[in-house]
Amino acid sequence: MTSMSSLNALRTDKRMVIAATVIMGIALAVLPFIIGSGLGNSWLRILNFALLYIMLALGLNIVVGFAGLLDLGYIAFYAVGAYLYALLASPHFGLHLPVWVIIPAGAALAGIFGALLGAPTLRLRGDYLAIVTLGFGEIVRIFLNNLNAPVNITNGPQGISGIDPIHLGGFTLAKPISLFGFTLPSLHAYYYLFLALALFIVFVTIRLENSRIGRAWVAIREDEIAAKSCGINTRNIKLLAFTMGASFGGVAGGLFAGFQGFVSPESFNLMESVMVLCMVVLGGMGNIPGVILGGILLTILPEIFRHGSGPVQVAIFGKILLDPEALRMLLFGLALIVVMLYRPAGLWPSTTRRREFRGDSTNDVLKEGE
Amino acid sequence: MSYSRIPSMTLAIAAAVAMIGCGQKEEPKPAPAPAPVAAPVPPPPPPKPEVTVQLGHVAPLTGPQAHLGKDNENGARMAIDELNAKGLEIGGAKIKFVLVPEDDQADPKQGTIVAQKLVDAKVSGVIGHLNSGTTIPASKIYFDAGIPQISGSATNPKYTQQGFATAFRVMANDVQQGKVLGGFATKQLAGKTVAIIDDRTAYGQGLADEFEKAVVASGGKVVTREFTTDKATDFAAILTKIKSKKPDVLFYGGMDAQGGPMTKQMKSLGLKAKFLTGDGGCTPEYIKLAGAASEGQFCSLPGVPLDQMPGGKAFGDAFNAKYGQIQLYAPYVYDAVMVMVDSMKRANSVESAKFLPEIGKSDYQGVTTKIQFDDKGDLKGGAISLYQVKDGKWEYRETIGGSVVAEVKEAVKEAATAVKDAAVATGDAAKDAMKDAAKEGSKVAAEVSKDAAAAKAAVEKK
Amino acid sequence: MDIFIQQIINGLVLGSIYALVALGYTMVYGIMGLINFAHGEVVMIGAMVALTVIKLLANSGLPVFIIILLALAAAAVVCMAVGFSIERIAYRPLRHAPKLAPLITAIGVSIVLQNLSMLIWGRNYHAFPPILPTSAHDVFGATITTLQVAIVLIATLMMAGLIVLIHRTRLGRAMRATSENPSIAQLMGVNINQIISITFIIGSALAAVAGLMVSANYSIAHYYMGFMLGLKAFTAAVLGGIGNIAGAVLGGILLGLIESLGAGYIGDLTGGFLGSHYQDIFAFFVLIGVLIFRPSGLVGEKVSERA
Amino acid sequence: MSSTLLEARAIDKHFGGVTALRNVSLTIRQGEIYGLIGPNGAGKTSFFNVLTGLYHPDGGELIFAGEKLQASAPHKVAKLGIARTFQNIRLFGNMTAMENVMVGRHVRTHAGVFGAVLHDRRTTREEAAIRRRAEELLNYVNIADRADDLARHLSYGDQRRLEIARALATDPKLLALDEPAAGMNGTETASLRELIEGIRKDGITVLLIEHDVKLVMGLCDRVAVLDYGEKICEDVPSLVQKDPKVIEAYLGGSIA
Repeated sequence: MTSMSSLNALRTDKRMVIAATVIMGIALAVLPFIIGSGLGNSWLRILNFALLYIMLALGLNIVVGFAGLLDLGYIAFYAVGAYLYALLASPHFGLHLPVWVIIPAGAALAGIFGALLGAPTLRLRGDYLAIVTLGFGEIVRIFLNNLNAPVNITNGPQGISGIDPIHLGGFTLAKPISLFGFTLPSLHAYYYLFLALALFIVFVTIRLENSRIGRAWVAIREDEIAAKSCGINTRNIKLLAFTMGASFGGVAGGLFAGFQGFVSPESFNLMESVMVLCMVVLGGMGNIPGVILGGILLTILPEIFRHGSGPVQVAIFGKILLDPEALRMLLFGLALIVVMLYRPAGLWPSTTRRREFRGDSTNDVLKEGE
Repeated sequence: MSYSRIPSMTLAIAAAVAMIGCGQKEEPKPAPAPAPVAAPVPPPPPPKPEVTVQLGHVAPLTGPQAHLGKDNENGARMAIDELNAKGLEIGGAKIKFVLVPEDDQADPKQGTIVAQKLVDAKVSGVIGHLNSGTTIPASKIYFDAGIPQISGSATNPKYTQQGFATAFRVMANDVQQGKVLGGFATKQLAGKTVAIIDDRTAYGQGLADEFEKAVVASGGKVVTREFTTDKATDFAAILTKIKSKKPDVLFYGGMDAQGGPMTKQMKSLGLKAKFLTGDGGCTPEYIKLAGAASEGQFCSLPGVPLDQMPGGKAFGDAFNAKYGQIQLYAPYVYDAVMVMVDSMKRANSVESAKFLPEIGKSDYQGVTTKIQFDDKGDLKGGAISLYQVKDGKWEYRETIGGSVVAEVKEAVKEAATAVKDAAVATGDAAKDAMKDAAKEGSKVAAEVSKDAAAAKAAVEKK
Repeated sequence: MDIFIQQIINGLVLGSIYALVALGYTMVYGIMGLINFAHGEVVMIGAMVALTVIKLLANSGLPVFIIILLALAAAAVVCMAVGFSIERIAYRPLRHAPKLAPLITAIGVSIVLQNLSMLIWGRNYHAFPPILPTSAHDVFGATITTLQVAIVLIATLMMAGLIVLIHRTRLGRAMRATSENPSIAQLMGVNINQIISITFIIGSALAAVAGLMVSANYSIAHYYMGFMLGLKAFTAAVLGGIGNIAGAVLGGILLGLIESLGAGYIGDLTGGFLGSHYQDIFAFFVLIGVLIFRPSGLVGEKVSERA
Repeated sequence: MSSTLLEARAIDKHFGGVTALRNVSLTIRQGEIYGLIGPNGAGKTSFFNVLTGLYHPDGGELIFAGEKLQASAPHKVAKLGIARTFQNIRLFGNMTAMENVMVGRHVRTHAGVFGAVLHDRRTTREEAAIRRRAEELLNYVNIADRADDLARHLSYGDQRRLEIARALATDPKLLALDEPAAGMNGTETASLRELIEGIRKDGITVLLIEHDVKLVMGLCDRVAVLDYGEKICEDVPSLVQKDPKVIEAYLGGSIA
């Protein structure tokens, strides 16, 4: 919540910026210790996953939020990054390349995949684009699941285990790191690494948003024909959106593989793509703080329900009436519906979108639905 | 090349033989897992009346495999209820077991999150997870925390191959089961030609791969290998293709939800092959889903049938009365809990670090089989029982493997082959070497057969 | 040759099932331009309700035909109610919202329906009672069951019925007008809320039929069955040209044939390099190929870039 | 006598069986205001779309500033120096007026991803220039006070102006306006007229499709008339008004 208010401040006052940054920096730095000791390491692990999902959501936000291209196969790029890491740093091929080689390579390869998958879809719009990207996502997953024969590349459904943990310099993040008599537990170390990369991605996204490229993306989203007539090469700019978005996914995927130590195709199914899309839309499409909020919420919400659905029932009724696991997913589904009904532009829409929803005529909105 | 293999082979065989021969005596085991977070040794519990011991259980409780997950959980719950009713005393304190059930949605990421949650909750041990895909990444977290884990259903060999001293399973792995099934298909079912379908999950594919190897090794021919998914309902296309290859046996590596409809469609397409499947299809659900088409089909389950085991029938009846029809792995999960608690009793402690070494030494008569672990944490022996549908019910046919004799026989055969290979491979270029090899080889062979004979004798005596 | 004919029959049956479900997608899309992602779950509810009724009546001594009709009626009523409520609760308030908002509520509805169904019917697979005749007919050495013949016929009849409804009736005209331009339709005196509700109700009734057919054909029902089915049917609808009734059936049948022939022959054609493990993606490859050359599907309207 | 800026040679365009343009040839000279009129459905907008690369012509070619225009490449056409507005305004509704104009500068700027992320000196300078130019243009069309408002919230007239500012941001040699006065009242039309004249004065050639015949006749140097996809007349306004074919095309309507 600190990050919310401080990010808001970023927009209003120049002097506030420094103060907010410092406060936010301190908050983010001590967060793992507060969470780790207060709520337990499982919440720290959840937080780490939340950071990965933030990266994914920010990547998808470029494609869906900025450029307005509905992509239902985004998780494929996460998979590409994860498998690249798994193949280059595990006993599977006996390769153990360092992380500073693999992560950029993962970003690059995912970016290339993004362009390759984006190219045939350029003429498609809306729902047709959605189904084709969905198809691409499934194609990637199914290939990962089956490329164990005739040549064993991905080890098929068995997945790849024994993946090297992330090493930085002489340190492995898999074990507690001792520095100057201070011990940093493994989960904390991963947190700082993920946080650093997530912040980097936020930075890149903000810079892109406020650039010639970012404006071109939004222009395409708003009106492709007008954008063309303004001299925007929509083909290249769309491909760039796919590439940039995919490369963020590739980074997150690599980190995921190193963090988990195991990858298998089942982590990259359609539901995951859908979840990331929900983060973007629920948070507030096209608005970076909103997307971050969406990523955090949708990662921790099911976990809150997980921790709460049993005990709360016991507290209220004295016993468990409804199966807590079914209830958990039920509440999650309801949350998606309710949030969208009350905040159709997302929880934290960009200022422009918010204005759009303040008592606007239906005339405007009809245009939206074209 | 092969020359250098001889000594190591010998060693391995000798070790195997010694192990088998010595029965209960334990081979020196590497020190148990470090337990970095374990609390310092507590003083023997003073007159405290009751100690609560938490056991974690993880399986998918939502999503397509939820029915199996709930079944597993019920198995664990049943064990814990029984234990609590009995009122165990360990380390001088009365023990109350509490089950901490978690849902991993069959998702590896969720698997690690709930694993961490269980570690945070300071559970003494973990039963699960159900799927190999979630079990493998989670096992690292348990290992790091020094918490023992026994899975009743994860069959991927990788799980116990990671070198984690905390990882055990009370279920035959894919290799063990696939081997038996392959032999059964070619020998008992007299299948000269075999078609294989798997569902492209870690379980189905692993089992089918091992099955295929075993079929080929025993002289059968795999005429076609087809694939489906664990969400499919329509198999007409692949079954039609298989029909064109006219196999004697059709093996399916996958679950009942696909196996049942598959059998039904097989019949309506006029495919006459015998249907054989592994534990995933060895359920009453299979018969319900396949209907009349299930008659005469085969499946396998690790272990020995419930009603042949002491207490097995009672377990089955009690479970059915309490939770309804056993789906699949509930008895294995039940055994997993019991093995863990048995180890606590022997260690006289509920501290993970204390009873962990005892798990490896288990020799427990479970409701599914006699449970002993090898040095990796895999079920030793691995008896596999085969069943056939008769009058709409699975009926026990026979149990294959599980006998030490069979293992010895195999080891001897392998050693002899190795020796022969070595002799041949050295070739003309090194006649001396060959001579030596031959000499040594025959010596080894003699030794091996002597050991084997001794082992056999020991076994028979037992 | 009999094998080839069998594969064609397999494809037709599978395709008809896809078509039955795809009709529901395409109807809603045709009127509202909305992907009703929860449609697969409505099919699942239909299957579950029908199965429950059949199980209850299986030993009642009633003729099979009556049991099936009663089951269908019950399933249709429940599905129509569910469909109507979904539209009212989750879609109508968002009719003027950004396009992706209803997509997210659809996903939410889908999750809710799945888990509700799990609470009601449990986690286990349900087997369809063996009350239907399993007689198989011989077609040039290949076989087809009576039920399968019925499925193909029903899919065709439904398509024909819907086409007549849309092109020959007052209601159909109102639907077309709504689809063409809701605000003008409203000006012409069409109650678009009513039309959209009716569309959802008809689509859901179709889902009930599809649910019954699917569970009867595969003799299995499960709370998770709607997901994969919905996905495939959606693909079929897009392949044919979403929004077009005949297109949905064409797309469904084509998809069934592609999967069937692909799984049956690609292994031998590629020397084992590709096999039936790629069954689920042949359709996507074809879909991508079709959409590259015909961006609006096979028989979809050509939406030219209007400047 | 000024030189030729745009030459259309025998342009044909069909949609299915319908002919939208048949053998249309016309020449626009550097620095003039050229009007294109005709009854509804005469093919004016089709000609615009062919000219700006949105439609692929079925025959003929377009020569612009000595270069052959590539069909179906609107962004290249924009780069060569043809900017346009749309009959039914196509702004980027959810962007501010300022941003709309900034998008127009896209084609004359270069910053890529690396520049955008690294903010090197060239990029910052370019970005500042874009902003400056956009401000100037908003001033020029007289809507500077609405710079930070969403385009969709501007009044109709202001939206028209904004669209012109966005088009001007591409530094066009030829500005093609598709019915800019449609729906405007008298005062608005008058000030639009001033604006267009100003643009011409700044050296930009203007191609104008317009229904408001009075505006066209008063503003244009030359006028071409399309009817059923064919050019039936091309001349100075005073002569066009007297052309019997034109009068007939307008059904003897009140052309003068």
